[in-house]
Amino acid sequence: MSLITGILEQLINGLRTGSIYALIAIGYTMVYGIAKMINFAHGDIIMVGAYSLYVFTAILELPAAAAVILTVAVCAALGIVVERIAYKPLRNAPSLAVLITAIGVSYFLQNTALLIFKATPIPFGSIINISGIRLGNINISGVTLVTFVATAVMMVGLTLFVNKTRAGSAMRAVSEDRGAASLMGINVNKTISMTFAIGSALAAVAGILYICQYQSLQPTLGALPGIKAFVAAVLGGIGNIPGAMLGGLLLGIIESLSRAYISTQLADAIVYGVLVIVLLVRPSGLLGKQKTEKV
Amino acid sequence: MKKWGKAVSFIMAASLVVASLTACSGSGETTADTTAAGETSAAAGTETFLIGGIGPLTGSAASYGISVEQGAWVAIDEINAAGGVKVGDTTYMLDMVFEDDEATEDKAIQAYNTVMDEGAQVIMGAVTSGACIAITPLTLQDGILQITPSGSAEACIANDNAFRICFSDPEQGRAMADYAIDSLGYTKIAVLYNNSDEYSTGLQTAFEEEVKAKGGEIVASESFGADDVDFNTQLSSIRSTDAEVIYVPAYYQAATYISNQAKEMGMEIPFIGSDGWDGVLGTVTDASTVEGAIFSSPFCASVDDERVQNFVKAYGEANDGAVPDQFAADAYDTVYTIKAAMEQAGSIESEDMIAAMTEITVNGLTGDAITFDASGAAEKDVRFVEIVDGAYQYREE
Amino acid sequence: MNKTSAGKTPAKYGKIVLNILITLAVYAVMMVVIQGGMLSRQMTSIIIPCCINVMLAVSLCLLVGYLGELTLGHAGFMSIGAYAGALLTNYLDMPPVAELLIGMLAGGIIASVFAVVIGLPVLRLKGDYLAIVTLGFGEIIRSVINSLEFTGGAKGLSGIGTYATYKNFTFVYIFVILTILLIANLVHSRHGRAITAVRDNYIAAEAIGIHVGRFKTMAFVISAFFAGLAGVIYAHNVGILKPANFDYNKSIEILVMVVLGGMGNIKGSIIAAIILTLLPEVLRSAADYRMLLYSIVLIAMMLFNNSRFKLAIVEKRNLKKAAEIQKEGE
Amino acid sequence: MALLEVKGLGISFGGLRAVDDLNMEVDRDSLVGLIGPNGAGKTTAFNLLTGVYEPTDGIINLDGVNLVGKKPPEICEAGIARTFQNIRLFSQMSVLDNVKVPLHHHLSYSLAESFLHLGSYRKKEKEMDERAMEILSVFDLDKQADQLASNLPYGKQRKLEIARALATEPKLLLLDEPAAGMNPHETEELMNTIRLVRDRFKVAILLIEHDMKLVSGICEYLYVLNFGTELASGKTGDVLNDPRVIKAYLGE
Repeated sequence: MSLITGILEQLINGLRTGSIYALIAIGYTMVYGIAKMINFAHGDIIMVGAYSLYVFTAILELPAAAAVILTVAVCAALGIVVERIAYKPLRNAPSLAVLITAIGVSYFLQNTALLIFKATPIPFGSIINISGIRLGNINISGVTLVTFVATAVMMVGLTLFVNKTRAGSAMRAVSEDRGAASLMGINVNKTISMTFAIGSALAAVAGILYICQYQSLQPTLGALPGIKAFVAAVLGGIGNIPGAMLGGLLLGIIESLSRAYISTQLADAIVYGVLVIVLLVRPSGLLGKQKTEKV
Repeated sequence: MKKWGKAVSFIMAASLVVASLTACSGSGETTADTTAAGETSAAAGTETFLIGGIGPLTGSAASYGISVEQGAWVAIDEINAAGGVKVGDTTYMLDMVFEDDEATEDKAIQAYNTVMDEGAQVIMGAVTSGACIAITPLTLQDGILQITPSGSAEACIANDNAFRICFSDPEQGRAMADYAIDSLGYTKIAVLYNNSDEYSTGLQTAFEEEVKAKGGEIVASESFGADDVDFNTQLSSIRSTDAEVIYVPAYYQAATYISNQAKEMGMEIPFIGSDGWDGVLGTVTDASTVEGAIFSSPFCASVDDERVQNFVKAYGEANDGAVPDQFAADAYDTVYTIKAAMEQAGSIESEDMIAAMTEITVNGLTGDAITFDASGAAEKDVRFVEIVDGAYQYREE
Repeated sequence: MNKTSAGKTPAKYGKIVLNILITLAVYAVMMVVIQGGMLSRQMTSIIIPCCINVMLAVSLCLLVGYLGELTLGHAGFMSIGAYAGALLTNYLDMPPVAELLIGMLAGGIIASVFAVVIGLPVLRLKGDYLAIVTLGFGEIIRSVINSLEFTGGAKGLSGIGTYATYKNFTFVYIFVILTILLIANLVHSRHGRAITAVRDNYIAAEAIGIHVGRFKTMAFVISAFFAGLAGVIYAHNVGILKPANFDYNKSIEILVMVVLGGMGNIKGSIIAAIILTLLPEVLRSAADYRMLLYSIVLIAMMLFNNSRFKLAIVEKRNLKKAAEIQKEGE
Repeated sequence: MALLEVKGLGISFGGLRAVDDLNMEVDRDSLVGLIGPNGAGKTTAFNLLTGVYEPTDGIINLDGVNLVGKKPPEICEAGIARTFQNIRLFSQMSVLDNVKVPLHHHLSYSLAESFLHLGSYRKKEKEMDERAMEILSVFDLDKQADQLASNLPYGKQRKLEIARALATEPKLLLLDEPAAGMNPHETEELMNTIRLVRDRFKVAILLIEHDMKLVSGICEYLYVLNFGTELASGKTGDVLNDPRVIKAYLGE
């Protein structure tokens, strides 16, 4: 195989993981942008989504479409519940307290899943039965194609939602200045709840695609993609939706190319190295808005 | 200003501690019950011999520790049902305490001390290599017999009081290399291993050295990290070489992802693996992805062997129909090794049992005639398992 | 919060004496229970891990509590210290205590050197960005150690002399007390005030002549030094080092101690570190439920610390204090 | 020679000229006002003087030393201290510590002494305490020395900020709207305090203020900014009667 097709194939591999990172990062970044908190448990919502899909299809034997809708609903509801119980009381607390709480929620979800489903991986067949396409020597699977499309649709849809709808402008107002937004008659609690519902629904979609891609369920499955997606969101400029998509895809490609051509051992170090360099050059990430404190 | 909050925090933490202490004493009572049962039988001329098990029951390696604990209980129940272990005039009933080490070194030390507090007379563990190495200085100091069912790193049995049931990583890696070249006839081999795991790297190093020594060629040596689930990059790299076979010295979780993704990519290069592959059929969605894979394994739950099938049946009955893996089998053999050492030594003193270890032969699940050399390593035949028609099968020599 | 009346008042001297008494009393009690064999082996083996976590928590407290910067890479510095110290003592052939002393010095210094190199560029970032970058550096350190030959890679570095066990409690205790004392002293000095000023308002701090970058780096380096020391003790307590044990979860574990201890509260950090080290051991019998309980406690504590209930308590205390001050004024 | 000399000072943000060709002189021990409508560039001028922004052109000389290109801490060391329009205290530190932080320029000890509390630590800390209490007593804050800065009432917070700035022993003190949010009574008191500060600490004061009562009451000389450029300057009485100034304030 020539070098060019080799590189092309690795690029496709990068896009494949990258689009999953991007999908998760979009939810991460939206919650951060509006609620101004690092929702460390976002990755674990993905895990909940994956297990829900498993329960609905493999155990309750519901049709795929119904199972997907129910999974999204379960995660959205979970997002709202978590926000109400764990984060809402901390609206005015220091961000560190919120971060620790989010870590607590993450541990809670993981260990609950561990108690219910045990540590042994559960095999799960993909519910997406679309045949892949072949470009010369390179095979792109159906799931990968669906993930690509889903990520792009989510990004565009979410950007439009935030910028063009009434609810979206309420979100932006809350993001800019919570106090002012509530003075203008925006229900801040409702808006933040909605943010979490949408963010968690996105996580559910990510969970569904993730599990169709990798076909194995473990209680910790959300942890690593969660961290990677967080890195992607920061890389792209946290709070910025197209930035999250860009960050996710870049992360996937960097990871794939450095594994293939530099060192598989140091790939993680390279990914974090790129993050550090980008942040040093552009402290708010690639597409993030530069914020200076007014003196 | 923060004091009050602190005070209340303390009260919360303290109440938690108290709650857990009561939980502790609760479970203490149940152990007291079993010892009470032991005492009543002691009145009938028997005593209890306590095995201290150490392994991960929580955390990412939990499944290995749980298998070891469950496999050991099958052997213990079997031995006790058959009348216990006769040492001189006394009959000993076996019992076990098993403590969680989360597969980490510092927790292993605490787990070891905990089982010693509970009066362990022999140590079965630790299950994972790092944890096992961490407790070896302590077991040496206490002069207690330590048998690890699955600690495969060489340093696990560096001391005279330490023995192991499984193969060491270098032994297994070399054996697979010999088999791949001599019996399977491969010359161009790719390796895909977990670089954050001492088991995987230990196998990979020995395998690659042996392949090169035998005149074979390692055409690619790719690695992955602890929780990786995407192996397309590495597989693409391997596909661009002229590898005839891929050696994957890893546990079945990784093997599941790898074989699945290779199939999805349309790769047709066969796989060979290590004993960690045992269990892979339980986690793949499509058995055809691992069809034809060959791996070195001392144990295979589906072979047509009466002893193995009895073990599988007993294990399943005790654990909701679970199928035992090699960890369970290693633990089962560990318990029988302990029994043999007690009988051979005619004593339950660790010193005597350690001396007896090199004299015993154990007819186990993972080997027909397991013996131990002075270094503490088990000597037994290497077996190879092939996946044929979605089932494990021993390879005929 | 911190009572700083002009000069050393008698009350202040009393506090110093009390602290010395507590230090000695803890030491005496520990020696009696260790020498007298009053503790179970399980409890004996948890003593040094408690000490290590206290050192880690107190050193991170300087960064998170007093400098006010959230870092998630503390385990990285701990691992650098641990590996540097262990490699050195493996190479040396001297009496254990001498080896350990040299190892600790080396571990601390090398960890601080890395802190300077990492801190100079990174500390320009703030808040969540700093958190993610320090997390990144922690992971970089881990994967580099994992890929190096002389650190033993994934197999780990074994054969480290277990010098820092409970039998050498006196030695370890001295370093715990030194860590606490030095950091507490620093906090109550001009340097500590400058660091706290940066936390409260870095723009104002700059305007009154504080070189913000310099003090941030100083705090970062000092914190890394003590994390390095703790790492060396860890290495010589466990006897084997594996890169996997120094991932971001370890950093989070230390961070949780500092936060539960009340952030910027050294005493709180010490107590939280001890409780959080003991808790898993005490909860051994709860095995499966242990982490679940831990997560619930974590959430509950955070919610309580920021609840209206707590606020009411604080307000009541403030009112009382205000009344007292009024009285004094009259 | 004037204490502060500013010549042709300017800065652009993108295409916007926030301050353009500003010329100022402030004499030793003088009390000078910088006034102008909102958005005239007064605070930007302060930020240029204290190094928060680097000027794109012009020179700033303090006592003959060029300050352009220096960072805020260096400018503070050179002798300019300031307060902020929106109060910036070290809110979680005690009132006393707020004033002790800047003292370390003049009463210093080494890091080793900080760690060990030995050597000159005790002596220097005592001197710091005394000096800080002395400054606090000028502002009638000595009784609240142990309180958290954030617990002080608004007016006292303003005073504490001035006290903290004075602790750096500046030659020139910049006050950014010191009377903002104060009632007439408090403003009256503040005027006395500012005069007292000038006389007691031998410091020149340049202040931004909207309260014309305060400006006319204490300033000896005024500079008026409008749209980033100097509109007028001169003796207070003259400037306040200047029709251009009145127009700028009242609008067209």
